[in-house]
Amino acid sequence: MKLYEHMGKELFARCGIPVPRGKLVETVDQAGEAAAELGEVVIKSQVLTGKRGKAGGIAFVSNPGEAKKEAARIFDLKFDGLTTEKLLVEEKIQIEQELYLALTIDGAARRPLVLASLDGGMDVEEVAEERMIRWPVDNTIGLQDYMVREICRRMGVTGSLQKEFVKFMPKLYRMFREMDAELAEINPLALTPDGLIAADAKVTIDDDALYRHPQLPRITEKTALELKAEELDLAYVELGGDIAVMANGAGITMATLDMVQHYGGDPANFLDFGGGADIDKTTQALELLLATAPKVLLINIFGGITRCDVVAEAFVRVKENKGIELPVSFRLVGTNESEGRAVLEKEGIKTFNSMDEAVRHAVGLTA
Amino acid sequence: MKLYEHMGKELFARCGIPVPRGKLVETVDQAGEAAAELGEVVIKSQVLTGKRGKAGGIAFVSNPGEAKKEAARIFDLKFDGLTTEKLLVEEKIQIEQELYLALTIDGAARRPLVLASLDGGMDVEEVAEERMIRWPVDNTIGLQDYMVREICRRMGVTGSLQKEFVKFMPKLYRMFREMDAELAEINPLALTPDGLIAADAKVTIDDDALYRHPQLPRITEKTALELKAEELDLAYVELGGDIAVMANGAGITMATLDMVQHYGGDPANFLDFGGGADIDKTTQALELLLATAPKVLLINIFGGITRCDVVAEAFVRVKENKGIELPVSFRLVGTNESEGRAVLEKEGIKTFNSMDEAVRHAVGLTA
Amino acid sequence: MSVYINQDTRVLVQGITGRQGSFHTAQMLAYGTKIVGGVSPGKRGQVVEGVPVFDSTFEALESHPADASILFMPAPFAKDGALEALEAGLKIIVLIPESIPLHDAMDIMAYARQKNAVVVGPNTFGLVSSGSSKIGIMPGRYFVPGPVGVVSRSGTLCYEIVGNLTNDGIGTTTVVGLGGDRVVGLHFVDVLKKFEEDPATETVVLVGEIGGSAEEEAAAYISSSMIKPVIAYLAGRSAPPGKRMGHAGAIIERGRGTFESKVEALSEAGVKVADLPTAVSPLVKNALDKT
Amino acid sequence: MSVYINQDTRVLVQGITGRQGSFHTAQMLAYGTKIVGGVSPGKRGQVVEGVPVFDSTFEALESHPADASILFMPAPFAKDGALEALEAGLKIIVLIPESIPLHDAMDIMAYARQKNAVVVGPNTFGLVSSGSSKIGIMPGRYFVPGPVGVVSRSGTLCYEIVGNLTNDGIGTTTVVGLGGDRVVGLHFVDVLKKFEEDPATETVVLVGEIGGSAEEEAAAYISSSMIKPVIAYLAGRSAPPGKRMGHAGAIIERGRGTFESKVEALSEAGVKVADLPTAVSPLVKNALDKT
Repeated sequence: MKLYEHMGKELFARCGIPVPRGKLVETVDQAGEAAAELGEVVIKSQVLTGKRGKAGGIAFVSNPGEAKKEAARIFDLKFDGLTTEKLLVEEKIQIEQELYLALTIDGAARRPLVLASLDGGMDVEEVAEERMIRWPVDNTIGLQDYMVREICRRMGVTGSLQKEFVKFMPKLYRMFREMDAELAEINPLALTPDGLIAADAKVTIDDDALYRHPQLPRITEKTALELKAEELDLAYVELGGDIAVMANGAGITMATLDMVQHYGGDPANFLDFGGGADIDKTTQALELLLATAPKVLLINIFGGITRCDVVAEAFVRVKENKGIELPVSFRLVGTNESEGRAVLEKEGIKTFNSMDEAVRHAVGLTA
Repeated sequence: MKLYEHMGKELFARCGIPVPRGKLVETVDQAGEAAAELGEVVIKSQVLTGKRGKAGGIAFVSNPGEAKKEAARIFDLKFDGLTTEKLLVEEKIQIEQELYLALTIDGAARRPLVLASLDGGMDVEEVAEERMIRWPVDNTIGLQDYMVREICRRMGVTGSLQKEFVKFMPKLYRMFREMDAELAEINPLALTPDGLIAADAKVTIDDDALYRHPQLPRITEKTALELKAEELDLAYVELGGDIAVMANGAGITMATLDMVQHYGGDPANFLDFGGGADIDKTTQALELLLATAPKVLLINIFGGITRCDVVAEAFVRVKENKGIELPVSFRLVGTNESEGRAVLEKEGIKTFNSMDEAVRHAVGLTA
Repeated sequence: MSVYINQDTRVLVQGITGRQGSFHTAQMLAYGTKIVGGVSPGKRGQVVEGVPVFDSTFEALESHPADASILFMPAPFAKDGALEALEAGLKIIVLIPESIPLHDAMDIMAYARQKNAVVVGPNTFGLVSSGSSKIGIMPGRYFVPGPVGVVSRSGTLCYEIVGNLTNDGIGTTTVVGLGGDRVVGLHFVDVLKKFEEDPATETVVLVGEIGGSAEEEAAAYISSSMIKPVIAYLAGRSAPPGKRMGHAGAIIERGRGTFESKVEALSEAGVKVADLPTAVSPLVKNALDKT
Repeated sequence: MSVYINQDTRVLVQGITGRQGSFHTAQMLAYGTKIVGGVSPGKRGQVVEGVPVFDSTFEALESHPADASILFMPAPFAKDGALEALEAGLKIIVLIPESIPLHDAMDIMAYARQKNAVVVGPNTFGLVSSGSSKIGIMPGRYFVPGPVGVVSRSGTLCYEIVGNLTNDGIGTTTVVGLGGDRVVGLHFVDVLKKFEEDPATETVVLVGEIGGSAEEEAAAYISSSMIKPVIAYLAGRSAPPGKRMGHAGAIIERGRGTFESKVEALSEAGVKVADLPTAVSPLVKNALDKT
């Protein structure tokens, strides 16, 4: 779950990480009032996109009048289809240098990873490999001072700035660990006459750990249908084609989509209803797909922990209760396969043995 | 540093460990007032001894009048020479069973150690080995729930009491680690209708880690001279004999005392002035010893990190400034030995090569 | 020969009294897996599918020595269960649960490293020594002995491909599910090394997907150190670009992680990359015919 | 032969620019120790006694490979320095500082276990392979080659005893200071095992003291597994009983820890326990004459 900048900064502040003084506002007038209070300010759209700056979502102003004008302009902008609901109005800080600092998870090392560079700012992705220091942190001991000093040495940082980092980084690490963050990114990390200040905050919390953080607000970037799917604990993404696809397992669902495209079809969605779903969940997954009114329904089941008879019974239940009018291509093999086929055959529904056949059949049905 | 019961309980409470409601009082009248407020109470002398209960330092009373009487009685008691300066007046809790729980440091395992028993109370030291569960905690992962469950299984604890322990023990572990405790002992750990309550608290903080805990009060059990020695960062213990002993290193100081006794002498003290002491510290150590007015001074130096010339110069300095009238037996070998001897010989002071000779000479001087 | 497990591997089932735990205990026993005990706190004395249940792994091991453990508990309790199994001395831990918090997974992996233990998963179907022992939730009948080693990031897709092989009369030595999470215990390289060393494995199938850099690392290893032929299939060719993890994601991956980068890396390492899952089996047949 | 270290052991000095660090660097070099580099954050480029100084162990090791490190920093920084040395890959860490917090020491030992490294100390004089290399602060001239292995909890007392041996013409193979703290890396048993295996060591001297149970554990090991003769001296016969650590102290020690218990345990294990430190050397001479 991505957090808005102001929420990330709240978490930072709670861990003792310096952030600029600021106010969260929802209207143009409030933006003016905040500027009147804070003096020279920067106004920042609170949207969940990385390209906010380049898209004009950030403005520096020196008086309340300008603040209102710029706030109004930003409220009217679209960022990848997103609009601004809140603005963060912050005191302008005196930036001597823009650095980059992030903590994330290194899947290859199976450890927290520090990324640090003296070349922060808008184009950090372009920084040369040797100017971006990576340090996987041994999580049995956590981020120790020597690690910070060594990261600094590799960055070419010494003296008082190194001392600043020795104070700063362990706080970010603590926040990263305690909040179950997948990402805690500060870009730019501003070097000011008062030391290091987090001028921005990109924090992502691990969805699977949200239950441990009831105090966090719940934020979503999903469509209404995707939200419905989330409620049902289904992995669902809208894609825009006409063949609705339902499969069990992320890998095979992706492979099914790949195969649909391979044979010239156009998938309507990604829907992985997971392993071991019971009849209710399977029923709900089917109903959700039917509600999107696709041309063809492609079901690809290779039952492992998923039981074929449960899928078949769910299908029959939906057919009986709501009716299934559109053409269906149904592939069903694996655990309790014969029981599942028996259920479907009673209803006159044919199944395929092979994924290849089922996909080609589905694509054929759209022709 | 041992903490008084009420301080230990404060640390417990801060970590969410249940303790009885109570008041710390300094006078008989305050004890009466506390009893008036709390009802049936237990009055406990706040002294740093383990035998307080058996020595009459704990009283159960049911009204303010009794409370004052018992408070007065306890204020008059002596515990191994210690008197009571404060009383803890606590609500009487309904104890169904007295358990034992402690966290300490297992030198053999180099790990924190949980000690737990269903047989808590006054005679816990007598509990049979198999009734006292020991669990060294792997400190790279800390006290996990499964460890608590396993400790419970070995104690024979199941059901709701096990669930209580799963909540309780990790709090004690956290406090133990965060506060640099050498010991966090609860005896008795009271099982009450409201769950587990720490009815007592014996907490010892690692002296070497006190610098990390400036918020803790400083408590001492030392004599005035020992305190002075502590200020000078000397390891000093009064022993009561007439041969003042000064050596460098705890082991050799102990061995010197052993040898003094072996040859029929009576050491006045243990004084280890440590390794690598500079001239000022060595001077102060000598002055401290002379201030105790012993019959004989025995100095046993085997210089490693300690430099013989530094010790010799310190001796000469004290001799010149304050005078050293009593007979001295001086053994001096090791790092910069010849330089040290030269300094002493200029002052007409003879040194011994062997510890054995020096000790026998010192004992002879007391005859 | 066997990789990681064989017919003598003694297995504990943690969370044996749950719905999944008991179901798959029966399935594993039916396959031939040597399950020696089950663990379910508070359920000591119960018997599940003929398997005695204990309150803790420590208790189970007192009377029933074991080598491996498979965990079926809900995700919030998986870290506790995994650490318990590791401290108790088990050397192969199979983590079935999905949705284990990433920081928990990192803690588990760090402790496993300390204990020199192998963690399979989390979010895996487990692993199987075909015809001998399965520690996992895969449908047993597709896993018949043969000369092919299979390692996969995804579950059902792996069954699909192994099913095709089986239908074509090609069996497997060992099949390992790495698990679909961002932090997992085994990576492709670990398993490829085992396959390269295993005399019974003649050809290797690698089933990957987009995201991460495990396939690129596998390609580097194959290129430098493998002699046995490797056939790959990668899912996600048609997937829209995923939502980025700040700049850090891009910085870490540095262009790796895409379908194209993985196909290129593997192809350069001499791996035949199948277009469709159904194309894997013919490529394997080809490779086996040549050896 | 050598135990833990020999003349080829390459040593880093952490905290080399301090008073103690630079003094003992000179002393160790004079003894023959192969010191390859020093570490002192912020002091890169300095040279101490001819030894180049680096900002970190990592930096030092980039150009100056090493096997061991000796630490001279103040106690509050010792944990950081020790963990750094361990993560950088050094396998022998000698912790000179005293007053390291016990919880820091436990953290250091846990990480050392992970890294399969040996920690000597804290609060130790270090260790010396007599005539070849010393990593520590002991006065070099007493440590001359010979057939006796010495292991001690205390420092100066050990010099005393080794000094007596030297004066009597008896040299040492290796002398190890375990350190005087409650949590130390090496225990008697670890070093006794090495001495038992070391062909150059004919007789072993153990210098113990009251408190803890390390001597009793040593006695159990000697009784079950040692053939070489062991001579012991224990300090603290005349010490008043120490202040107790709650009931827990008594529960842990269960009667061990006293002078009498240690003497009894060692005597029963066949160890000759000397009455006085000066009595050790004659007993060693006796033992050597017999072998």
